[in-house]
Amino acid sequence: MNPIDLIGVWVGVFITLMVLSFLYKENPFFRLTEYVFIGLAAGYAFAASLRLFIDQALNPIFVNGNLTFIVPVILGSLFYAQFTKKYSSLYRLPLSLAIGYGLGVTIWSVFATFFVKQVIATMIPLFTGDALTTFDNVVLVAGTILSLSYFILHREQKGVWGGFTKIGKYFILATLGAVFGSTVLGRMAIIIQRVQFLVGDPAFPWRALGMGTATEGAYAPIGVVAFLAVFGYYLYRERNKTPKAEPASKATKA
Amino acid sequence: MSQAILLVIVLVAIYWVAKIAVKRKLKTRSIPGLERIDEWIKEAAKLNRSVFFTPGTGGITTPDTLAALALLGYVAKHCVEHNARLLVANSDPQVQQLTEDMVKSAYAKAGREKEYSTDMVRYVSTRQFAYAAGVMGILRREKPAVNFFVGDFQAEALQIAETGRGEAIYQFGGTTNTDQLPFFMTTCDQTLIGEELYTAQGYLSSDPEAVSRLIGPDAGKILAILLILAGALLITFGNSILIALMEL
Amino acid sequence: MAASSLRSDPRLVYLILLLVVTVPVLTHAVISVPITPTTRALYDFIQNLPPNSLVVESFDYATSVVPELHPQAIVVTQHIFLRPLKVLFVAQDPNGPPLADAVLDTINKGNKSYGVDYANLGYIPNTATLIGMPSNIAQFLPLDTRGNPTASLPIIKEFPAAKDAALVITFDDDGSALYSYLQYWQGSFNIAVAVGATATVAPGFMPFYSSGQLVGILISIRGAAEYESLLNQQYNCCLGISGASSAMVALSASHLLIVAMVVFGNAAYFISRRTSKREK
Amino acid sequence: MSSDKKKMTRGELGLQVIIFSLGFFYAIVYYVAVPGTVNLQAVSDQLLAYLTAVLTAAFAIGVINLTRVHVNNIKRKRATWRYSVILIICLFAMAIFSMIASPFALDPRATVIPAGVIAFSTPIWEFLYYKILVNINSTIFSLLAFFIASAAYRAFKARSLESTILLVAGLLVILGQAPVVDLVWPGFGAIRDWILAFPNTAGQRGILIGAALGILVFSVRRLFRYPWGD
Repeated sequence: MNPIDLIGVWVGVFITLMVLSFLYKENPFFRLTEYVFIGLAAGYAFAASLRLFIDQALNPIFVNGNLTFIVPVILGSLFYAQFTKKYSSLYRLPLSLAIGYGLGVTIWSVFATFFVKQVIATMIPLFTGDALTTFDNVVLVAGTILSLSYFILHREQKGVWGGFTKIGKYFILATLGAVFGSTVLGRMAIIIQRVQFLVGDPAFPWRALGMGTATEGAYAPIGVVAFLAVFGYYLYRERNKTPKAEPASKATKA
Repeated sequence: MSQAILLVIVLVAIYWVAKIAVKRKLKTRSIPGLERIDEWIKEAAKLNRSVFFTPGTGGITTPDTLAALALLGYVAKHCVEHNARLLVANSDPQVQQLTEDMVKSAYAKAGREKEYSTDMVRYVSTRQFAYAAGVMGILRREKPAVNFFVGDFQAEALQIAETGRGEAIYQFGGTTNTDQLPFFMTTCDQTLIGEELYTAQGYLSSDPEAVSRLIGPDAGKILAILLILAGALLITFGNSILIALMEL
Repeated sequence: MAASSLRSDPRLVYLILLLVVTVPVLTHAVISVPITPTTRALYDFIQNLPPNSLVVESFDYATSVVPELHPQAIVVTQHIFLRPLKVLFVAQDPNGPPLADAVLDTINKGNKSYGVDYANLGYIPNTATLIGMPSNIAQFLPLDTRGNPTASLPIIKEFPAAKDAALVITFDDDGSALYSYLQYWQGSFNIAVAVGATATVAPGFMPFYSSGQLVGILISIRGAAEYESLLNQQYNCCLGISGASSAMVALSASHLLIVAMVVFGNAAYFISRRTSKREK
Repeated sequence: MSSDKKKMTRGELGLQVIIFSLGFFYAIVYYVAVPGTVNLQAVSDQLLAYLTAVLTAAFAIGVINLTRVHVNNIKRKRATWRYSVILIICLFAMAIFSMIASPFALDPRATVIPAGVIAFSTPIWEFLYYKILVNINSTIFSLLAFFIASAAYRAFKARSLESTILLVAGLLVILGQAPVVDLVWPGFGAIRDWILAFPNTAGQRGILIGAALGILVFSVRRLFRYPWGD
């Protein structure tokens, strides 16, 4: 039993419930977790990008002695000109390098991966020996062509052409239905793992999430009870503070 | 190598069609349900209930947000005409400034600047769930007749769509984010799906240059359709010359 | 009465969902999960990799989707360590390296040792580094997460360039990392690509599976549970290492609740519409 | 909102030349396999190394912007200024501990930073990361499970043929996904796999090809004229 991990479990439980408290109504507990998260995430990202600057830009100069890397470092420092009044437009110089490189790489790869490969992959036989594959192939080819036709913007969707685009829209709707169904799977997975955590279920991957082991995890429910007491007290104080006339849930002001 | 040639062919075709579109001042196809917007705004004025519009969490450089603001210009103009009360809620500070100017100029054009009040265009929050909670609060209090939520949306779209469905009579949505489109489709009376959102920009824009940029890519789409048809037919008869050519 | 109270205050629905999920979790019930074709395709691909092949595991997800993708990372990593394979850990999300370390801390590593059989090379900051790796790993990722010079690691001496990799599998929550591997690693160097995807974006990756660009797709926590049962069938081990299998009963219950909600919601809607028509 | 064709200033022209030349080079370097002449691949790799160095130099931009916004909130005593104080504390605490004891530690082999300090900071960083950061973010999206449940009852109506198609496809995928349903009839799983493999793939491809052309035109136009101003 590691005391730090035990405290970690209770802190984790408190945080999880502070976020879930938004379901009851927006409250200071929820807002606190949002601000703590933005701060921690930004601090961590800063350390990550600083380390990369040292590896990719400073080490070549100071470790490998390759002085040509001084030029990119100077160019890179111009990014910070945006915070000065007079030289603020200088940051556009290093930015243009990033933009130019980004555009070039995008043009080449987006066309190859999203256009060419997808067009080639839809060139499949419309008639094969086996009836089922034939049906599947026709659905794939016709579906791709018709849903693409729906996004043709210069022609009004009327008459025969309107018929094609309407069927195309039905394929897009089936796609959106699949996305809707899949989204349910994704969101339920998240709440299930949170419940596994809150009830201290040994099946929860404690070690793989740096939360100690199942032995400390078993004490999670105590944290749940503690939080409910604290939150209940907050609601009690909140209810007395606001005059009786206003309904409790009015607090969701912008 | 062949893919480079095909890229050049597609780009030339798009440029050529765009040039024609500018010369002939072509328009993109009408937005499904555009005329319904006019009826809804008239009904909102009759029932003395407001018209609510929110463009999502995108910034002024986000394509979806720009398309949404084009639609806001149209809605604002009609709200002034039928003197329905317009209410706009924003998440991005720069979009807030932009929408304030747009609504103010809509009233100015009709010579009724006095009627514009600052609480028509409100800044909620840049934080995703605070923005959603704020918009839900406004929807519950104002009970608008029409709820427009068009533009750049993430996971918060579902909350706005659900609350809007409960409070508003009509709901008009639009985004290119496929992950959120299902929640728009099942809760809105009219939804602009993916690139259709940009037809709003094209259809409402007076600048033929902007419209041609939307019509140009149609050439690429038609080319893709023809290639797929040709390739599929050829391979049906066992000939994979086109596939081999494109994979060079 | 129940229908109207559900309509007015959503918090009742929230409570129902919480109960429908909590009860199965408390029962610790486990059920067998049918295998989706895209999961089996990935399992078979890794199972049939020739000995001593190099696999690159790319942790490209933020902490917000840990519940969906972390179980996948655990079972796939365990499978790779059960086979005579070498593996490099990289990440296109700053949260990747610590999450990879946590997975390595959990699985049974057998007699494999750091630096020889596996290494964590940390964060890929931008596309430039990603494009450079297939030709020279050490030049673009000079240090591993423990501060050792990458070039000095035996696994890098054996595989100096990523183009020698037999497979790159990315655990990706929005597609950006997957598309970068498809475009730059597979496009130019024909390295096989697979993806562990969150459920929301998985349908968007199906066109790449059907075109053969992807050798397999794991779909959210269910994909992890399927993979875990395949591992158990083959190696008679690892059931429960990821927490995915024990979530399947709760998953089923929550799904049936959603179906019921849509059906009853629409029934109530049509009844109220028909009665209001009759009153007009 | 029409973009009037104002002339590029001399500075913008210079930047556009950089953007176009780098863009054109990287658009063709992987298409054009020109044997014999200068080894394009080596040039591209060396250029990549320099570009990476330039890009990583912008490591502090995000933190500077965030700090300025929240220090402003504190100075102006805005309604949420106390939360901004907490945000700044979390930001700098995590930055310092991450620089000492995270996988991105600046000196993991304790050449400069004393080993004792690293040993002391590691458990603190692990607590901040695994026990606080991971837990907050793992819970935020669980809220959506509840919103979907309430929307499923209150808002997802088969109002028109279009929303009916979407809802039926969605429900079939949901049924196919629920493991226990397969015990009743394995056909549901097969239907779900079919919907994902064929109609969904076709619809996604239509959206994908359309989006690819949009991005292509968007990028090529910027090669010739990057809209700095508007």
